[in-house]
This record gives sequence, C-alpha cells and structure tokens, in this order.
Amino acid sequence: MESKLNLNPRLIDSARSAARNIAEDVQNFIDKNTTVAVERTVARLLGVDGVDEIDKPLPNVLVDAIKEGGGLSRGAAFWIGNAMVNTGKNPQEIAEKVSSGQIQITKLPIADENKIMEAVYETARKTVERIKNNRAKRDEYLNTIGEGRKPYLYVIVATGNIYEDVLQAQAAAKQGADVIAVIRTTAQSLLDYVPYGPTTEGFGGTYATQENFRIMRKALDEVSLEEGRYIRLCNYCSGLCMPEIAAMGALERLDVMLNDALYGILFRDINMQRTLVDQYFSRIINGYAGIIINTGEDNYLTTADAYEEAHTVLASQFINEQFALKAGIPEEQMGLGHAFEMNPMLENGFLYELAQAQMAREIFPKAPLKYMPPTKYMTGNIFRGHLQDAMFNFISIWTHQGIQLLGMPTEAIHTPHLQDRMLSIENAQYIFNNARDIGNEIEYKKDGIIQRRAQDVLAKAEELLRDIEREGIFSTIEKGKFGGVKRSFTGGKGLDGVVEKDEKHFNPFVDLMLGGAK
Amino acid sequence: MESKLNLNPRLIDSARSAARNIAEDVQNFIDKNTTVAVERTVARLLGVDGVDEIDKPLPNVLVDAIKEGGGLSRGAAFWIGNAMVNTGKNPQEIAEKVSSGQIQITKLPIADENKIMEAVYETARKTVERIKNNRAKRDEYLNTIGEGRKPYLYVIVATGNIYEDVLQAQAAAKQGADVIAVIRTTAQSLLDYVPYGPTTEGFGGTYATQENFRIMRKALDEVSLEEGRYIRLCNYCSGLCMPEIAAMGALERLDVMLNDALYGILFRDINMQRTLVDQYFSRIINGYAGIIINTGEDNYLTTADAYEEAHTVLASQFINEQFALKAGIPEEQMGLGHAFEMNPMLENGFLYELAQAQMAREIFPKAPLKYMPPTKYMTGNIFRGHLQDAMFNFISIWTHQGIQLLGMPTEAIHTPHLQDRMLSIENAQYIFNNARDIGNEIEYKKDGIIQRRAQDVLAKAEELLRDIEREGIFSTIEKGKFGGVKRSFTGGKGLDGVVEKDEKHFNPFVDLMLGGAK
Amino acid sequence: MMENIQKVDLTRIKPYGDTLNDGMVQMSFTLPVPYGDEANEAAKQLVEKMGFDDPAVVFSKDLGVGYTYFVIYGKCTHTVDYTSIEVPKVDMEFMDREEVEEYIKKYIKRDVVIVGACTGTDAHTVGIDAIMNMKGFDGNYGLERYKGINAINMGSQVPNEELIAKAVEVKADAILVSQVVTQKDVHIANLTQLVEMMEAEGLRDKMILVCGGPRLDHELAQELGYDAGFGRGSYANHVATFVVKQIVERNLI
Amino acid sequence: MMENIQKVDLTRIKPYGDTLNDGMVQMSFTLPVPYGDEANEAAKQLVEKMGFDDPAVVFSKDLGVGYTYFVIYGKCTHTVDYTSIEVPKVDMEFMDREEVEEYIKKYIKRDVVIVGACTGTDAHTVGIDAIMNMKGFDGNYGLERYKGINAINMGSQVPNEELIAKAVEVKADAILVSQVVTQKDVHIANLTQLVEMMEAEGLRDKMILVCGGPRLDHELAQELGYDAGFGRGSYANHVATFVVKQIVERNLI
Ligand code: B12
Ligand code: B12
Ligand SMILES: Cc1ncc(COP(=O)(O)O)c(C=O)c1O
Ligand SMILES: Cc1ncc(COP(=O)(O)O)c(C=O)c1O
Repeated sequence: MESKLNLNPRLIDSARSAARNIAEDVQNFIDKNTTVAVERTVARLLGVDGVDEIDKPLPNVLVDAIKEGGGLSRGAAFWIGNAMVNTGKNPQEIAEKVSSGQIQITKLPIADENKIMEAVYETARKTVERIKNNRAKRDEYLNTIGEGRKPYLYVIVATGNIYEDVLQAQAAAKQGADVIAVIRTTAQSLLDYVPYGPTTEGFGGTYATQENFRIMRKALDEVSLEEGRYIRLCNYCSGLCMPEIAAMGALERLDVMLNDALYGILFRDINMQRTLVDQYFSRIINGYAGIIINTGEDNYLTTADAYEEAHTVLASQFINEQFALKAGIPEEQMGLGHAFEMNPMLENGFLYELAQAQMAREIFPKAPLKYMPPTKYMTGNIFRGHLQDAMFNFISIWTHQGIQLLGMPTEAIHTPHLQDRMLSIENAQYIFNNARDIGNEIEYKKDGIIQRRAQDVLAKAEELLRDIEREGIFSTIEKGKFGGVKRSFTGGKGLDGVVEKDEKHFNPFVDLMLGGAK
Repeated sequence: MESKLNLNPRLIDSARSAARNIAEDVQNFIDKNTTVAVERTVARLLGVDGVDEIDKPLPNVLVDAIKEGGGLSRGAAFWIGNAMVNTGKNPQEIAEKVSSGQIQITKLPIADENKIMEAVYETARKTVERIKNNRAKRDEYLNTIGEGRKPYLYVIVATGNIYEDVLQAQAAAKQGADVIAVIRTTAQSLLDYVPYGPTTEGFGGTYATQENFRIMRKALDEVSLEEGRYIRLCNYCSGLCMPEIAAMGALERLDVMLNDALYGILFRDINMQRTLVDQYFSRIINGYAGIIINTGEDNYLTTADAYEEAHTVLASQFINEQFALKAGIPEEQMGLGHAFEMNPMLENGFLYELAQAQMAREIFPKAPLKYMPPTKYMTGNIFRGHLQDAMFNFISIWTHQGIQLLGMPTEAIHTPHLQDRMLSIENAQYIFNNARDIGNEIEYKKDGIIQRRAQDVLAKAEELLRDIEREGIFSTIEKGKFGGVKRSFTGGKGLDGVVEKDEKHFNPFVDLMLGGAK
Repeated sequence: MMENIQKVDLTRIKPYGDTLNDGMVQMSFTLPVPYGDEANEAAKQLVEKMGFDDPAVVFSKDLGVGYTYFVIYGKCTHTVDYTSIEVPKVDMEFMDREEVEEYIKKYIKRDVVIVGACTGTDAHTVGIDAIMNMKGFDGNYGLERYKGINAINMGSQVPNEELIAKAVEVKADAILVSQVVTQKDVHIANLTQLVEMMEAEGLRDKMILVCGGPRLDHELAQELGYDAGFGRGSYANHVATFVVKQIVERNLI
Repeated sequence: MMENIQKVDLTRIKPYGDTLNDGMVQMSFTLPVPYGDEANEAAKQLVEKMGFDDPAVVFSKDLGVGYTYFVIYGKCTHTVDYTSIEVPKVDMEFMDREEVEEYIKKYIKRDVVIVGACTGTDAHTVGIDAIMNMKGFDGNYGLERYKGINAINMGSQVPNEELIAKAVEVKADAILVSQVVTQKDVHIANLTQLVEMMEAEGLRDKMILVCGGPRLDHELAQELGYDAGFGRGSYANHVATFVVKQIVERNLI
C-alpha cells in the first residue's frame, strides 16, 4: 500500500526495530520466571476446575499448596504429573484431594521423569485439541453463516447479571452488533483468583467466570444462527489472572480479548514483573485459540491529553505488536487499540483524529485495529454526544478500522441502557453505509495539516521508542517516562506471585501451542 | 480555481449560455407586461401604505381603482404622478382620497407629461435614497461590529406571533445564529395583497407585514450590538406579492430574501406570466437593496428523488443566475439553493451529496450558496435526525457553502422549538469548528465515484438546458418537462393581474435602480 | 435460560433501562427561568411531580434569553396494564392490488369512484399523491393504477366546499382527505368542518369518509366522525381494501 | 416590545416549546412489550399517567427482544413554583488561590493538612487529581500547589479504613472523598460507611469531611452526613475556600 500520508518508511522501520529490541530484552527476563497465575493456568488447562467449600477456586488451592511446599519453581505441570503417576488419578481428582488434605502434593515421591512427561502431555494434548476444535468451530461458523462487515460493531453489556446481560446482548445482536463485550465488574482485575459459576451481582459489570463465558457464548451462538451472522464474544484478559482468563476464553470459544502487555502495570498498579510474565503466556493461549486481542492504548488518553500524547499511543502499539509476535500472535489477530479522545472544541480536531487513524492503518496494515470512542469529553448532553460518536464512526469507515467500539450518547451518565446501544448501532450503520467507500475516494493534500500531523506523531513515537530502547522498559516505567505513570520494579500488586523458574521447570502448553501444533 | 472535480469547463459554458438564451427569450415577454403586484409595488415605493376600513391595503385600493378605470397599462406611477400634479397632494394622501371615493384617479385631467415625470421622480428618488441608506447602514454594521464566519448559520422562527418570534430570534442569535428567517404563515403566498401591521396569529409561520419586518429588524439590531455580530433578517419574496415584499424588505433593511424565478409557477401554481413579470421587478429591488436572494431549488427534491433529479437543481440554478443577472443582482448576492435530500439509507449517499455540493461550489464560485437541510427523510427519530443534520453540516464546511439553513432534529414533528434550534446551532458549530479546514486538505480521486457523480449531473443539466433553450421555458413547463410539474400558460393563480404595457408605461424604479444609481 | 431473570408482569409494565422495572426515562425540555442551580432544582421538582424517583439533571444549558434547557433522567413510578389495552384500528387483512381488483369485479361490479385532496391551507401533497397517483410510494402503486377504481386527486389547498362539490359531481363512493400541518390543531378544525358540511348536506351516510396524515390515526379519525384514519406507513392497498369492503358492508353498491 | 407576549408567572412555571406554557416535553424510553400499535398505546397511557396532555408517539422501534423504544412528545400539565425554590449549596464567595493562601497565613497560621482519595472499588482518579494534584484542571491549579496546604492524594480504590488511618496518622484537618461510579448506588453505601466509621471512632467532629463527583451535589452530601459536596465543574479553590473557612468557623485551628 502506498502511503497516503507520505510517511517515512525508514522512520517506521526504526520505530519497529526499537520496539523489537525492547521486547527482546524483556523476553530474557520473562523466560526465567513464572507466576502463580501462570501455574494456575497450567492447572486449569490440565483440567482443574471448581471451588472448595469456602469458594476458593481449586487451581488456587493447588498452586498455593505447591507454593507453600516450595515447589512452584518446578511448575505445576511437574507436580500434577507426578501426582498422576503416583495416584493414577486425573488432575481434577488430585486437586480435590489436595483441597481435602488427602494429598500433600509436594510431598509425594518423585516419579520417573518420562512417565511424568507422558502423563502430563497426554492430558495437555487433549486440552489443546479441544481449543483447536473451538477454533475450527468458529471458522466453520464464519464460513457457513458468515460475519458482519468491518469495521465490526462492538458494544458492551454491563448489567452485573449474566442473564440480564444475555438479554441485552441478544438485543444488540439483533440490532446489528458484531462483537459483544461483557464488561467485568469493578475491580475484578485486582482479584488474584477467578470467581466461579454463574453470577448475578456485579457493579458496573459482570464477573468474568468460565460459566458466564459459557452462558454468553451459547446465547450468542443462538442469536448468530437466527441472524445469520457470527457474533463474537469478548472479555477482559487483564489483571492478576491474565493467563487464566485466556485459558477460560480458549476453552469456551471467546473470540476477542482485551489483552495488553503494559496495561496492568500502568493503569492497575500491578507489579511489572508479574504482568510481563503473565502477559506472555496469556498471549500464547490467545494466539493459539485464534482470539483477536485488543490492546489498551485508549487508556493513555483518558488521563493524558489526546493531542499532546498521541505518540505514546503509537509507541505502545509498536511495543504490543512485538510482544504479541513473540507469543505467536499473527498480525491478523492484533487488534491494536487507539482512541478518538481529542477535545471536541479543538479547531480542526477532526483532521488530527483522521490523520492519526489513517496513520495507524498504514503502519499496521494487517491488524484489525480496535478504535475506541470518545469518552472523556462526553457530557450529559446526549445530543451532542451522539454527534461526537458520529464523527468517530465517520473516521472509522474512512480509514478502514477493524473493530469499532461504539460510543454511547449516555457515556457520561450510566452504563449503556438497551436503547442507548440501539441508537449507537444505528449511528454507526448509518454513517458506515452512507460513506462506505470514502476511504478509497479521498486523497490528502501534500504537506497539509493531515499529512504533517501524522508525520509528527510518528517522529515523536520513534524518538520515544529509541529512548526506551536505550533505557530498557523497566527503568523507563520506573522513571515515569511512559504514559506519565511511575511504577517501581518491586512495587504494585502481585509481586509475591512471581517465582524464578528452576532449570527443570516445564509448561507443556507453551511448547504445544507455540510449537507449530496448529 | 482549479476544478477538484475535473469538470469540463466547456460543458459549464454551454449550460450557462443555454440558460442565458432561455432568460433572454423570456425577458422580451417580461418587458412587454406589467402586473397588479408590480404596480402596487410602485405605489408602495412612492409612499402609499396603510389599509382602509375593511383592512384592504391602500396599494391594492389604488391599483384596483386604476385597473377598473382601465388605466393599468400606463402604470401606477403615471396616474399617481398625474394626481400629484393635479391635486398637489402626496401619493399617500391621494391613495386615501381614492379609498374614500374623493378622487377617481383615472378620471383626473391628464397633466403635462414632464411635470408628471418630475413629480414622480422626485418622490421616487427619495425612496431610492432611503433604500441606499439602508444598504449603507448594513455595510456600516458589517464594518464595525462584524459578522459570523461562513457558512452563515441560518435558522427559522415560526411561532405565528411576531413577538414570540422575537424572543426565539434573539435566543437563536445569542446561541450563534447568523441569519434569522421568519417563516410566513401557511398560504400567505396565495394572498394577492400584503397584510398590514403587527400580527400575532399565524399557522406554521407569521404573516409577512412591513410592521413585522420593522419589529424584527429592530430586535435583531439590538441583539447584533449585544453580541457584536450583525444578524441578518430573512423573509419570503415569493407568491402573488413578490415585488411588494421586496419593496417592504428594502425599506426595512431585510438582508436576505427567498426569491426564485420559477418557484411560484411550479410549487404554488401561480400563473407563469404573472410570476415571470413579478420576479423581474422584485429582483431589481433586491439587487439594489443589497439583499442576498435565496433561490428555491430545494423544492424540486421534496417531491422528486434527490439522486435521480439532481440535474434539475443545477439547471434551475443556471436559470436563476441568468434571471438574476438581468435584474442587476451581482453574483455575490446570489444565494443559489440546493439541498441535502438523498435517502440516508443509500450506500455512498454521502459521496454523492459531497460531489453535488462541491460541484455547485465550483460552478458558481462567487455565489453565497444556500444549502438546505434534510427534510424529506427526517423521521420522528430525533437522534438519527440529528446525525443526518451533522452529515449535512459536514459537507457544508467541506465545500465552503455560503448559507447553511440548519436542519432540526424535530423536522418531521413540529416547527422548531427553542431548544431544537439550540441543538442545531450546537451541531453546526461543533462540526464547522472541528473540521474547519477540511476542504483545503482533501483531494478527490481522479475518475472516482465523486468526480464521476459531479460530471454526470453536469452533463445531464447541460442537456436539459439545451432542451429548454430549444423549446422555450413556457412550453417546457407546459409539457411538464421541468421539475415534473405541468402548468399551462394561462392556468394557475393571478393571471388576471397581468396587463400588457402601453408604450408610454413607465416605472421610475426600474430606471433608478438598474440605471447605475448605486 | 431466561428463568434466571425476573419475568415481565404485563399487568404492571414500567420503562426499562438495564434492569426490569428500573423505570428509566430520558427527558428534555426548556423552562422559562434563568440558568443556574435554582433552575435545575425547578426541573427536578417538576419531574418529581410527574411521578419520577431520583430525577437527575444530567445536562442543562442557558438558552440565552433567561430560559434554560435540561436533559434529565428519572425513574418512572407509574405502571400500565398492557393486557387491558385495546387499540381501535383498521383491523382487517389488507388485500393487495390484484385482490382488490378481483374483489371489485366480483362483488361491486362497477367502477369505484374515489376523490382525494389535501384540504384547507395544507399544501403537502406528497402523502395523498403516495396513495392516489400511479407511481405510488415505496414500490406500492397508487389507486390510479387499480383496475376498477376511478381515482381523482384534486391536489393541494382544496377548500372543503370544492371537495364536496366534486364528490357530488362525480358520484364518489369515497372521499380521501390528507392533513399534514397540525400546528395549533388546524387539522382538527378543518377535518371537523368537512364532516359537519357533509352531514348538513345529508351526504355523510352515502359516502365513505377517510382521512390520513403523519399525525393522524384511526382512533382520532373515528372521534372526528370519519370511517377510518391512516397514519405513517400507509399504502394505497390499505385504504383500497377498507373502501371496497365498506362499500359492500354498508351496501353502497 | 415584550409587553406583547404573555409574561412568565414564576409561581407556576411550565415547560416551553414555542408558546408560553405549552408544556412541551420530549421523552424517550423502552417498554418491555413487543413493537406494535398496542405498545404505542401503552406508552401513551403511561405518559398520560405522568400528567401529560396530547402525548404523541413520534417514533417507535422494535429493539429485537420483544421490547420497544419510543420517542414521545407531550404537554406537561404540572407546574412548579420557582419563587419558593431554595437550593442548599456551598454558598460562599470562593477565594482564589492567592486569597486562600493569605487567609491561612492570617487566620490559621500553620499548614492545613488535607487527605484525599477515590475510595472503595472506584478507580476514577481524574476528578480527585483535578482537585489535588499540582497541575489541577482547566487552568486551575490543584491543592498541592497551594502554599500553606499539605495535600496528600492517596489515589484510587482506597478502602475507607486505610483512608481514616492515614488521616489520623497525618493529623488531617480535612478528608476529601471522590466517588464517580454510582451504579446500583454503590457510592451511597461507600460514603455512608465512611461517615459511620468516623463517628464510631469519634473522629467525625474533629475533621472536615467533603465529598465530590459528577453525580454528587451539596444536598446529597449533607444528607449523607458530609460537610459539603462538590459536583461537576468544581475547582481546587472552591474546596480550599470551604475547608479553610470551616477550620476557622468550627475552631479547628
Ligand atoms: C415535503 C414537505 C414540504 C413541501 C411540500 C411539497 C408537497 N408538494 O407536498 C413544501 C416545501 C412545499 C413544504 C411547505 C411547508 N411545510 Co412542510 N414539510 C415537508 C416534509 C419535509 C415532508 C412531508 C412529506 O412529503 N412526507 C412524505 C409523505 C409520503 O408522508 P405523509 O405525508 O406522512 O403521507 C403518508 C401517510 O401519512 C399517509 N397519508 C397521508 N395523507 C393521507 C391521506 C389518506 C386519505 C390516507 C389514506 C393516507 C394518507 O400515507 C402516506 C404514505 O404512507 C415535512 C417534514 C417531514 N419530514 O415529515 C414538512 C412539514 C410537514 N412541513 C411543515 C410546515 C409547517 C410547512 C409550511 C407550513 C411552512 C411554512 N410556513 O412555509 C409550508 C407550507 C405548506 C402548506 N401550505 O401547507 C411542518 C408541519 C408542522 C406541523 N406538524 O404542523 C413539517 C412537519 C416540518 C416542520 N417540522 O416544520 N413542506
Ligand atoms: C476516564 C474514565 C475511566 C478511566 C479512569 C482513569 C482514571 N485514572 O481515572 C478508566 C478507563 C480506567 C475507567 C474505568 C472504568 N469506568 Co470509567 N469513565 C471514565 C470517563 C470517560 C471520564 C471520567 C473523568 O475522568 N471525568 C473528568 C473528571 C475531571 O471529572 P469528575 O470525575 O466529574 O471530577 C470533577 C468533579 O466531579 C469534581 N470532583 C470529583 N471528585 C471530587 C472529589 C472532591 C473531594 C471534590 C471537592 C470534587 C470532586 O471535581 C472534578 C473537577 O471538576 C467517564 C465517562 C464520562 N465522560 O464522564 C467514565 C465512567 C465514569 N466510567 C464508568 C464505569 C462503569 C467504569 C468501569 C467501572 C467499567 C468497568 N466495569 O470496567 C471501569 C472501572 C473503574 C473502576 N474500578 O472504578 C461509568 C460510571 C457509570 C456510573 N454512573 O456508575 C462512566 C460514567 C462511563 C459509562 N457511561 O459507563 N473509566
Ligand atoms: C487492556 C485492558 N484490560 C482491561 C481493561 C478493563 O479494566 P479492568 O482492569 O478493571 O478489568 C481495560 C479497560 O480499558 C483495558 O484496556
Ligand atoms: C423561493 C421560495 N419562496 C417561498 C417559499 C415558502 O413557501 P410559500 O410559497 O408558502 O411562501 C419557499 C419554500 O421553500 C421557497 O423556496
């Protein structure tokens, strides 16, 4: 594709290579460590599920036991495998026995390593097979009943009650939505476990549980068939349980996951070591499951100014891209995020937004870019808000965005009501259809406001990335040089869940999922 | 200006020359005839005003008397002048005496022609001076307090009560409106007289009376000074009293007038001879008074399809342009009309609208184009309606329109409420500011959808104009070949008010206003 | 799956935002008082009087002449019994054009004469044209195209006298009136006048009288003394079905 | 000139569309009933119950799950007495930053300590940051920038216990709480809990307790037992003025 913005390809290459070096540097660290969340994920993927009598999830029970027994650096897979060989039970039964105190998992005799491997791999392969089948099932749906045109219409449901969410989701699908995101309840990202079962009580969102995933996926399959259009399901693969949620999503055929390499560090004050290790495994799973990840660059602009800080969004996209590649996520699954958050009162703000959206499109040509709506400058004036959303939709169709998170006129007031979603879908459908081919029809004046804006942002992002490359990402964040947020290497939540790996640590899923088993 | 649409300049020239010939052809007819409305206008401009005891306006009383006396073909000016010479009274006194039966105006002895001329011209010159002063006053306001940026924000008030209208108009001005149009009451255009005095009862609009003009102009002068922005006043110079309204507007410093050469014929079933003669004089007055005329091409699209019939709009603009030039209206005062009326559900409808608006801009580069909002496809869904208006505003700023008649979200429901106008102004202000310079930034793909659409419409319009040129406008309209409406040469309202002029007929104002007295 | 959420009680329905019976309603209006905290409070109090809980002024704006505009959300406390609702409507299976033509041929056996107009000061002909003209509307042909119907469209701004005179002249079976402008209830006055004139002349029972327009419905039409009323989204075949069936029912053959 | 139109009777104000007292209100809402004439009628009846004349359903749409959305206009029959309205508000002349600094120097003569946080599960720090951080908001510096004020911003998702503990530790004069998320009234529960905990620990009278957020106002704050509440459009100097004056008034110097 020829650049309509006259972007300097050498600058793009330079930025990308800086990001690659940044990610590479961190990868060395990642490869040496594991976390409780990663190990719980291994347990889940080996079949451990359910809760104990005080509602503590068995993956937590099991991994805590291993940790207390001092065995975490060898990995949960090893101990589960060892127990399987020792007891002849399956992982779920083992977890139950650990829970009831019948087994002390790190105290069992150590069996033959080959037998352990065999036991673990046999079970793991079945899970991987199941995930592969989910992926095939999705492809089959896409090939038979089809899907909506891009940009996909993405809306959220957030009632707190999974059954009420189902009603809202099905209504949205009938109105034309292509992706339904079930927003998580406030603060779930800071829980160091994943709640269990169907839930009906949440604030500003609904708990992410495997059962809730299942309920919603089933409801969406129903409506997909009715509408003759595959409706994607999205959830949040962030926070202290990043890889666990990925596993649950892979098992229940979610299609899209919010999943960012740095979000937890910057915006949830989760320890940086923890997040970076967790994100790697979560992304391996997402990648293998054919899930489109959505990165969280919009978050930079909820606190910082969208005009001043546009280059941080681009820099973060480059970094997310490189971390995703490392975890085996193809470009086609990289829903890199950005947002329409400029002050609506800015003269020519539309031109700047257009420049930035077009720039993202050209720099990441294959990515199904996830475009986030105006939120910060939305007010109680629902009428003007509806217009801001229209301008946002207009830029999206113009610049061929991939996934359009629809803005709601009531953004400043409440989580979306049934009719708010309808109005927003109608908004997007009108604009998309009415200006369908505008992107192919229009050229930008050479060295005009639009071209120069894009060139500027790219230049600044490249500079920032070169800076970070020199400094290293850990130190950059420690100094508050990225996203304006300062986080220390050993601060934040969840550091105690990070453990250095033993030489013999193993995780069958990294191997099976990255190893070309697709 | 280089054509962004790659329009063929030879086609434009050809269309324009066809329109010139069409107008020339009709001008021969116009020059031979006068009408009751024209003569009443002469009476008004000579100072006749007020009503008789049954509320019949004195200009009507006077001209009816002349007509009954068989003297209309010599023109009201002659008879008034003759009466002035005979009685030493001024025109108003004469009219009153005619009304009370004290004078039989066509029965007075015929005085010396030079004296008559002298008497009439002396009075006429004073009126012309007053109008010139109004124009100077407007210029002074524009030079001192300034005006809004183009596109001007044009809104309507239509309460039926002139005082309530004032409240609404002042509110609109404070909210940012640049032009206030006082909509006329339903069916005033079919009255063969102009009501008198301030009025408080109208349906869907307020009577156009000279006193109402004065009240509103005064209120707008007030708010202009407060806001530091000259607010223009607009009314309707159409219907059976076209030139009279023009005279009233010129006397009361209106700034903008709806004024179309063909509108009355096609959309109000007014006889074509009557309309064409009337429009000529009305335009001479508007031109001289510095009033921007707004032509009514939007009306074609309220009944016909906007995609199919776009070329009739362009053809009518060419015709209106030529008729306006004949009446001495400079291009800078030609608010040629067009409208955003395509079905919002049309794929790429935005591109077609954009093409057409850009085309109008290029073909009439100096005209302050009047752009009319979506009305036909507005529904009770005020939210979607607000978006349609936003897209309309977007095209306007993009293509540098001159006067933007703001669409209302409640278009399909009621005449605008106070807050509807506010929301619409806010809509336009947001879009205009946010995309201010987009028109200078964007180029259209060669031979793309946009360029081809504009080229197509131009080609069809040229063809239609060549057709009309061959056929003559009268016969074209008789055959229903224009705007899809059939009207006969002798049908419609007001034909009995058309009179062939005597050789000695004279109208001092045509002479004074067209004769370079500016 | 839906057994897990509360069921709608149709005898007591309430507005729905995101939870059953939350009562959520959006409102906007202007009050003739100056912008400020007192204005917001006045708006809230007004909304409380309407029977809303928790009114929230989410936006307010100075309209520039001492008036203030509000956007408000509140929770409606009223309920409606949906099960007891009955809407007067032209309740019949509408035939399509061919069926109407067939019906005329079979049961009426002569041309049906229909006169239509947009009356009074109203000049909005698009609606009546949509019903009567050849071309019709939205892909549905108009009455002129129907075999067995003689449709006479008098156009716009037709005085009621002229309409009646024409109907008498052509021995119309039905009169169709369109009214689009409703400001200050001008349509009510005008529609009422027509009925009264027809009654005075003893014509009312002899003809089928139908009105239509975007702000009209069957209920209002009947209140005003019409046989039927047609609102937005009406097509020629609807009114044609109604007219031909009435002719047979009322034995106006 | 305005003597020619009816005057507003401030003891009986009504919504205004284009004629005084026309009562015009726009509404939109969803009912849990299927799209159709009966749904429109139900909506109309509901609006009548609210006290509206002439309700007109100008738009309705099937939401796809047996629910229907409406846009309605109606004429409100209620009135409000504007002259009797009194709004509880932080009714003082706000000093600007320099004046506050001066005031502290003159009357308090020591550093004022203010602890702030966004509490409970709420993570929206932009509002409290706008009040407390150096940078401030909309060109108005935050409390950190004030000479004579020691401002401690604890950030987001701070449990009430921690907030109180910190306030005690630093001997705070005032506590500022921000609450943005209001879904299912989570802010009410959380704000109430803080007051109760402070009362239980005998701290309530010793500190000035202020809350803020886009859906809060002074009235609600007072109901919940706070000294003041600040809504949208608040700046650091507002709350600073309030706090320093209270310190002097309540003799907490
Ligand atoms: C087009 C239009 C015009 C055109 C009319 C051209 C023409 N030849 O008809 C022009 C530009 C001339 C015009 C002028 C005016 N208009 Co106008 N116009 C409209 C507009 C944009 C669309 C109306 C339309 O064509 N609808 C499409 C048709 C197909 O729909 P319909 O009429 O509802 O008809 C359907 C049904 O109702 C039904 N139906 C209708 N009649 C009948 C009859 C029978 C017997 C049956 C069975 C069915 C039936 O079947 C039809 C097909 O489904 C509306 C706004 C809007 N978007 O609705 C304003 C609108 C109707 N106009 C309005 C006004 C006020 C005027 C003016 C009075 C303004 C003025 N003071 O100058 C003038 C004067 C006209 C006059 N004397 O009446 C107002 C009316 C407000 C009100 N509720 O009172 C509206 C709502 C705009 C507004 N918001 O101000 N207008
Ligand atoms: C930015 C934002 C976020 C950012 C927050 C970043 C951050 N560090 O703060 C992110 C993306 C993280 C976020 C997340 C969520 N958000 Co949020 N968010 C917003 C948004 C867009 C803007 C809020 C904002 O920054 N306003 C600007 C500030 C300056 O205004 P302010 O807070 O009103 O503060 C002013 C005054 O109120 C006052 N003030 C405020 N506090 C105080 C305190 C004192 C003492 C004083 C004196 C004054 C004062 O002074 C300030 C300056 O004038 C709003 C929508 C909107 N446009 O309002 C939604 C919104 C607030 N979020 C919402 C929700 C539901 C969430 C989530 C819970 C969603 C989810 N389930 O994931 C999450 C979780 C967050 C959590 N745990 O609380 C809802 C709340 C709905 C409701 N009424 O309950 C909103 C309204 C969006 C929506 N329609 O759904 N959000
Ligand atoms: C990547 C990512 N994860 C998660 C979230 C949701 O927030 P929480 O961390 O509360 O789950 C967001 C919000 O924008 C996000 O961008
Ligand atoms: C040129 C012109 N004159 C007048 C009118 C207004 O209608 P009426 O003829 O009822 O005054 C219009 C309406 O669009 C118009 O375009």
